[in-house]
Amino acid sequence: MSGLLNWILWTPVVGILAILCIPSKNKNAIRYAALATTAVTFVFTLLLYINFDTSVAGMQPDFLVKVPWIGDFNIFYSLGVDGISMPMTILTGLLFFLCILSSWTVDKSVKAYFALLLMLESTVFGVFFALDFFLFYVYWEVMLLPMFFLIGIWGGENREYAAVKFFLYTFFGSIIMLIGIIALYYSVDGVDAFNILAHQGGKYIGKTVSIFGTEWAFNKIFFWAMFLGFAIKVPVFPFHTWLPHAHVQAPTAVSVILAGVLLKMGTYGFLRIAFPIFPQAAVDYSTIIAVLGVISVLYGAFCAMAQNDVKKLVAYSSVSHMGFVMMGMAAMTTQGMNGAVLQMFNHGTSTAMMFLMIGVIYERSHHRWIVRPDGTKGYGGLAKHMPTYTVIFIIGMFASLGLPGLSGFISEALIFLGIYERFTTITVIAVMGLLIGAAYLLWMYKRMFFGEPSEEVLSYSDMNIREIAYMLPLCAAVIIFGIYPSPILDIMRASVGKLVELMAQFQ
Amino acid sequence: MVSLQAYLIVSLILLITGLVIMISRKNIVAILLGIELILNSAALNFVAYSKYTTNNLDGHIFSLFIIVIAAAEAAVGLAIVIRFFQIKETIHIDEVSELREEIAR
Amino acid sequence: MTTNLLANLSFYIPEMIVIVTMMSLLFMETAYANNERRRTFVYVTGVIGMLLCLFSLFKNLGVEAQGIFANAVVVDSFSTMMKITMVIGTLGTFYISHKSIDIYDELKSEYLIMAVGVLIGGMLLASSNNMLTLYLGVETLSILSYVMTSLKRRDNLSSEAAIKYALYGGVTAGIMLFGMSHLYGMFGSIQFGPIIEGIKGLESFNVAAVISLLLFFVGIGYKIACFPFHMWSPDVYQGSPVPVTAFFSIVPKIAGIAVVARVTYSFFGTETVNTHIWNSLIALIAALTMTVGNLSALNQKSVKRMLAFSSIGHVGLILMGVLTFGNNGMSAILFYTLIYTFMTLVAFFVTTMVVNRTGSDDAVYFRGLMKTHPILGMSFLIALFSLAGLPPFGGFVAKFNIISSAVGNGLYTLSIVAAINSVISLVYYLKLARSMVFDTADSEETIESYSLASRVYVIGMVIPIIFLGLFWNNIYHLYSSAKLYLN
Amino acid sequence: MNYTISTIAPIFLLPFFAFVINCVLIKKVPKFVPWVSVAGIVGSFFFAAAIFIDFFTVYNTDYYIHKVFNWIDLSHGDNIFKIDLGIFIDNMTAVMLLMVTGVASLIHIFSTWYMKGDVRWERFFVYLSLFTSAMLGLVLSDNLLSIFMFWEIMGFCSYSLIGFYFEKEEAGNASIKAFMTTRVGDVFFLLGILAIWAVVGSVDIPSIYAAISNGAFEGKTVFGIALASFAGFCIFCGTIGKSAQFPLQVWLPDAMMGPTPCSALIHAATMVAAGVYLSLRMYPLMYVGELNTLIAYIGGITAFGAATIALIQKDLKAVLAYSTISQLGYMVLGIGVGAYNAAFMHLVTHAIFKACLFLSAGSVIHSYHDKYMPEMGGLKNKLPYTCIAMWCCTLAIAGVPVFSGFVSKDRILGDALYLFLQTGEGVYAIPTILGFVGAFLTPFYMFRMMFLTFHGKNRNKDKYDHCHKEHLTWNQNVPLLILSVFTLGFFFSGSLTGQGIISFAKEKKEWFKVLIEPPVQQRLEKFSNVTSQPFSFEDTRDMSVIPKSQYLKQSGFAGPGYDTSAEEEYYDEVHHAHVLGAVASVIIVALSVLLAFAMYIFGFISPSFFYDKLSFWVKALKNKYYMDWLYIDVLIKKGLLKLNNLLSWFDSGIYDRYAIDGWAFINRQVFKASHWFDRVIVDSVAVDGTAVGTEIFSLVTKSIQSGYIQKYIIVLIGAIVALSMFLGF
Repeated sequence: MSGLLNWILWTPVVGILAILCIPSKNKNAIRYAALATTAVTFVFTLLLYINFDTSVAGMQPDFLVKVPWIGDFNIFYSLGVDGISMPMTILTGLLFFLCILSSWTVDKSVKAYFALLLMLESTVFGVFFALDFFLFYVYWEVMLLPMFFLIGIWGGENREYAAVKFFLYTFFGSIIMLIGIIALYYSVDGVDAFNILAHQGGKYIGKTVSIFGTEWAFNKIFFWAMFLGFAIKVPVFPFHTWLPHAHVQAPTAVSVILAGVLLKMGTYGFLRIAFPIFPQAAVDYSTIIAVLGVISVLYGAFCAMAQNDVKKLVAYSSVSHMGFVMMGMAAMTTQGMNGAVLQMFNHGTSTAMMFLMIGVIYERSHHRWIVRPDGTKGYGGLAKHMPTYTVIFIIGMFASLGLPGLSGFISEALIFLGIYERFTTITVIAVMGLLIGAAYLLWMYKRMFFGEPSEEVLSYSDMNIREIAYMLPLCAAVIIFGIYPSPILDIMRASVGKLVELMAQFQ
Repeated sequence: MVSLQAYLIVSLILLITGLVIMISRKNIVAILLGIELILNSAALNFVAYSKYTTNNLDGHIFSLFIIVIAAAEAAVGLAIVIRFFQIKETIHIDEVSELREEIAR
Repeated sequence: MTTNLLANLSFYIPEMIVIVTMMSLLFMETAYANNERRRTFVYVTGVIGMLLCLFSLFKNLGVEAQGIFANAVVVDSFSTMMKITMVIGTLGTFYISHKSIDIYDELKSEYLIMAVGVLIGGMLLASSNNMLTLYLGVETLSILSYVMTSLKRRDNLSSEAAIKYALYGGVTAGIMLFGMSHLYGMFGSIQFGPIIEGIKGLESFNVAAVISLLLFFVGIGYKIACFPFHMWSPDVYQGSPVPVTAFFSIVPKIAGIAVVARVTYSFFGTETVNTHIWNSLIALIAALTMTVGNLSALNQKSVKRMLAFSSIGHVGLILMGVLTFGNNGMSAILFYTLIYTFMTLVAFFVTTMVVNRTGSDDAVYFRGLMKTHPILGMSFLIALFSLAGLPPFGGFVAKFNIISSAVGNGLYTLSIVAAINSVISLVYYLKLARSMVFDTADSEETIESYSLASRVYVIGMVIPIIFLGLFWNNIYHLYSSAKLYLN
Repeated sequence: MNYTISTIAPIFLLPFFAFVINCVLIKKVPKFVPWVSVAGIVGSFFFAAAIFIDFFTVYNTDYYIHKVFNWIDLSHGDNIFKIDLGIFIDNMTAVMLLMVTGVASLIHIFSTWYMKGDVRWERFFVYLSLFTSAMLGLVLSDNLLSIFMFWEIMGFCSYSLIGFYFEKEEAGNASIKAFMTTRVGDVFFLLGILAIWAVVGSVDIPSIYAAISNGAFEGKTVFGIALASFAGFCIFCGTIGKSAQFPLQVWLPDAMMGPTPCSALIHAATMVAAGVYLSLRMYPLMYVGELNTLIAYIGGITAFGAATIALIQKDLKAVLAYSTISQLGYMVLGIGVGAYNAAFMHLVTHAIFKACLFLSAGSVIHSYHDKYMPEMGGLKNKLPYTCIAMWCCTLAIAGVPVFSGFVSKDRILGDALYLFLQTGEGVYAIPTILGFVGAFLTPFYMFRMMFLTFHGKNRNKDKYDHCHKEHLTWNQNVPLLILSVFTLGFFFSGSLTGQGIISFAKEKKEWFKVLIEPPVQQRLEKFSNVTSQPFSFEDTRDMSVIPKSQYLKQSGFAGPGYDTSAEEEYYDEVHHAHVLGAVASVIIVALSVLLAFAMYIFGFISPSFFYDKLSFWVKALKNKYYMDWLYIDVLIKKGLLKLNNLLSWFDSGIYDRYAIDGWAFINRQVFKASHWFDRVIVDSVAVDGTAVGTEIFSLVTKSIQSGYIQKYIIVLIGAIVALSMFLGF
């Protein structure tokens, strides 16, 4: 069992090698190889879940991997999984598996496409497993390359701009983060210098550094350095402008991964690195974080309401939903933190559903206009013509709208329960975000699905077996975890509780 | 008895003259001569210093080397100038301005 | 005395080998008729010489640091490692020159001669312990470089670049000499040792000494093309033939860096009254060099020019390492130079290929390279990302080492500047990568001079980039064990 | 009877299973779908009946069941966080369960006739089952959180059923309008839950009661308001939204776009009543928060305003919709004036007769193929049974004695009157007056509707001829007749008039009054040491019938230390006020019925007379007091959408593009602001070259790299001088 993380991490790489061996004529073979790889990886993640010991707070001792890598720098190839990264792991395994299915119709240089997807999967797992700062950073950066090409080659008409913008934004954030990492490296000596866990617990209070000739508190300044790196990834309000471009231009599978997994890496970074290492600063600035969160909630919702491109609408809606996660983390209470992690998972499933459904309709109509620039309706009457599509779309939509009984509600409720006592005003404002959230989704739904179908719409075929096949698991997840979230909550409970206790010491 | 300062002042004058020549003259050969002046100012310094302050031969040796290398450099420089002349039929320094920054717009 | 000198010769074998190689190449040039056989023979000789030199350099690694030839020259592992990098670079450019059409066939052997000559100068410079040897090294480097620049005879740009180079080099050399002369006058010797003693002896801040040191620095700064003294380099790089550009951006720079590091560290390594001012000077120059280099590279049409500016940016980074030479800085510099060599070789090889096809190095001709020549495009891509400092490539590790040594010494400001600069640099690298991968090629036909050997070469150059990006422990360990001779 | 999973869960689970099974069946064998739904709801009706009988026989107001299971447990170490869900059954719940399951069963049966052959009629039953299960879950559930969840699910079903004919544009609009308007209330409801959680630490009803009786709410404030008021108000906002009170009543009339049975079930009988039910549950909180005046006013305004609008409606269902709003207003008024018992009774009676009214309207519309009353008339010959059923309900809603509406509504009015007389404060005058005026209007518009529909002579010949004569069909008009039976008063009051003239069931007089006991302060003490039990728990409480002697006349069981003499005189006053109110309302009803006869049967006065006299007023009524215009055109179109467009323009147009476009001066400004610097470089250079960074630095490089070697040398010398300066000083 101890090698399970390695298996999860390296199976996609093996898959890449296999795919590179297949001649590029033989497209189906490549597709099946990719599918098999992701399937195996997903099975491994499920094994991990089965063998997960929910009573352990912090890293699971059975799965720790620690191999010296760069001895002179005390850099280790050290992996571990705990209750915070476990849900993300399952999510990643599942979403990649479904994305391979969903991108069956990709026909442009198939070989490179699937190889890059698998590379992306491996790097994402690496980010979630890495317990060594250097390793974490390497995976964090390497992840940019496949994204760059996936968006830039297989994307929409304005893809290059989006790809470059995404790349530069994230790179800027992470290079600042790198300085923080190195500063941490020099503030601890010995073999633990790059060990993420060894830095936790607020060791750096009272330490100062001089930058631009003035003295700064170590934990504050480097909290902000980390904050920048992660906040750009989330993205929190002022750093969000890359997101609409990237989502709109990216191919379906990639936007699913982007929204479903990559955004979570930002918040994961907060929970794994920024908060435990600089708890004092995190507590001091929690108000700012919460305010940024609520701004993202409302700002994203308002912007989403004005969009005529349905994919852009969903993109802004994920800005809004990640704002809830930020609020939940800022609450620093048991229910708030748990709610945040649960929201990370639930947003992953629900928004993935939305993007996949948009991809389905895009394959038929080759446009994404709710209302075309010339004012005519892009769709309309889908509900009458495509019943199956409609039903699944409704599930996804109401899940991301936060309808009780579907997954979105519980996490949001927990977040609100958590944050109410600390930031009442912010809560009151943020609750209004729910209202707007319902508004734009229902309005979009009405404009797309109600009314009499036009001839163009009548030419579409309803979802085929493959599409239904990759939607069903997500529907199941959304409904089951909406009614009974404990399977996810139980694995995260102990670890998040530990984090909350740590934060509580500094309040 | 000439003092060290005199030598230094002369060499400084030489240096500045060389620089001024390099900046002002438009003929490449003249500019090469300016370089020679600069080098000679340095050589003069070496010799002067080794005569007055430091009682060793390093300065003399150094100045010898300077002379030799200045010759070599002048030879190469003139060769390049000739090459340039063969192509452009001019040795006016402002013709040497095709390689420059152009802004991509 | 003589016996001592002869004994010292045993440490000087690498340089001897290079000199011998140069001589033999010269003889072949004159002796044989100008034909294909001769050219291959010349190349073989050159390569053999370089390999022998490498071998003997590796043998020299073990030698403990000491000054030879009456302390005029030192052998220490630092300079030896720098020399190894230089020789590798020279070897790499051999193949580029063999492929390039910028070097006319009848002049290829001349290119070799010049290159090896410059290498001699570089090695002398890297291990010079004496203002005279330093000057000799710089001049050997420079004079031959002027000739190399004008090697493309029938091209006016080439000779124009040569003129600029010559004039600029001349004036900087003169200024350096002027500074040297005053140092000599102040401290009474041209040996570094007494000068260092003198500087340590200064009990107060001494303007004259510092300014003459600055003048002294001008000569080297112009060689490594750091900020105020960099104006020549874009023009010269653009004007000169591609292999020469590649060579310039490797060997003279590395030699210059070696000597800057040596001077800075051995003069100001220990805390004296003048240390702070000098370090702040270097820091200022480093920051400005990075910023100006990268920002100027942002919108260049000519790829050679763009790479010139980017190399200026890299020099700025390396100067950060020079500042922190004492702890980790040295190893960081060594690592950076090595990786930098490989990346530059790959980049310039691809540029050569493109120039061979189109006769121009304009960025538009790189469009769709990924589709027409996958291996070439992929290698160039890796080189670019590595230059930008992205994991898992060597460039990232190099940059990481530099920044980490800077942060380790509390140079946060400088490292933030470096970080922002690496973002800026990513911008123009990405522009090239993007046009290479996403755009469609103008012409589908492959480059005729793009042979199997070229594939082998470029892959062979890319492998170290990746390998050193992943498993850099041993080489880093070796580098961190390097010693610098302090007299 | 012992309450375990097996006895309680089916009530909620049978319809839910029906829903799940239908989801599967609908693809394969659609024709079974309706019968599965009917089976589910009828089954749960029997379980509900069992519970009701149990409670009725136990006949003890202290008797309640509260069993929970753990839903979410996030406890780690010292900080404990648990969410328990469960059931809470007391007398009110039992009555509610019986009512909901009964009405719903009849409506399901009716729908099998009404929806047959309609588009997607199987899907209708899927929604119906989901809705029913949600409603029952809401009634059963013991805490506000699960109430909120079922509440939202009901909202979703209502949304889907209003938009059932989504080919029609206005159906889509109506569905969104309904969902969003109620969601406004729901958001506040959620806030209320949060506020209560912050105080109580959980939101299940017994704990809240306990907290209130322990005075946990005292002295706590939010935004300077007393926390109890804040929480109570937020939860009451939920009621406002859900049961269409002023100012959020706008959605209910449009909700009539849905099929008629769903209007009957959702928008008349159960879902809108759920709002009132919630307020009844939170009655103590409302009083601790001193919200009763506000509630009374909102109820009165709604009751009156909706009644006025109903006067001029031409659409059969619209009249019923407005009358629903108005009747809900009466219930809320009842809560406001403290007529807890009467309000709940009105909830139940109204549910029954309004459901029947809607079903009858559905029967009329379905057989007449039109819903506009001006097109109708004289239908009593064609649809006799429907006519009878509808007349019973009309009399009931009109508040004619002997019928249930009289009993419940009269009690509300009586209590309002009593409150006014007793306190003598003017504040209570206005709601009371509004209530009585509404009581005058109600019979008028109902009779008008009946006359226009069934009496007089027909006004559309061919439609009349096409309409077939109605036969007694088990799933068309039998449900109506069954419902209409229960519009008789004594089922609820034990007497036909509710004034205790005739008493039955020797010692259990007025079971409704006795069982439903207002949870006022001193009666909450029984919750003060509340312990929630797991489902496996055997409860061994004494379930023996409490003898009559321990009961007081007015209301229920006397708690310990409860002053009996005070109770007595209170009772006398109340009785006095009630007799007064009863007489007044009888007179009022008589008057308005006469007016209706005069206008629509004998034609003494023509309606156009009023139209001309009150033209301005009529215009206002036609536009529903301009509230739709205010909300849709002003607030949303002019306000919200404008704001959104502005923001998104800002986001993509300024915030993102300023850097990208090469506008020189903006770029310079941005460039000055250092913290924008990197973004500028990033964004700008991302698109080829047109950028600040490059602009500015290309200027620099251009000036330096001029190509003239002499300039280079000048720069060199300058640099050397500058650096020497730097070094020297």
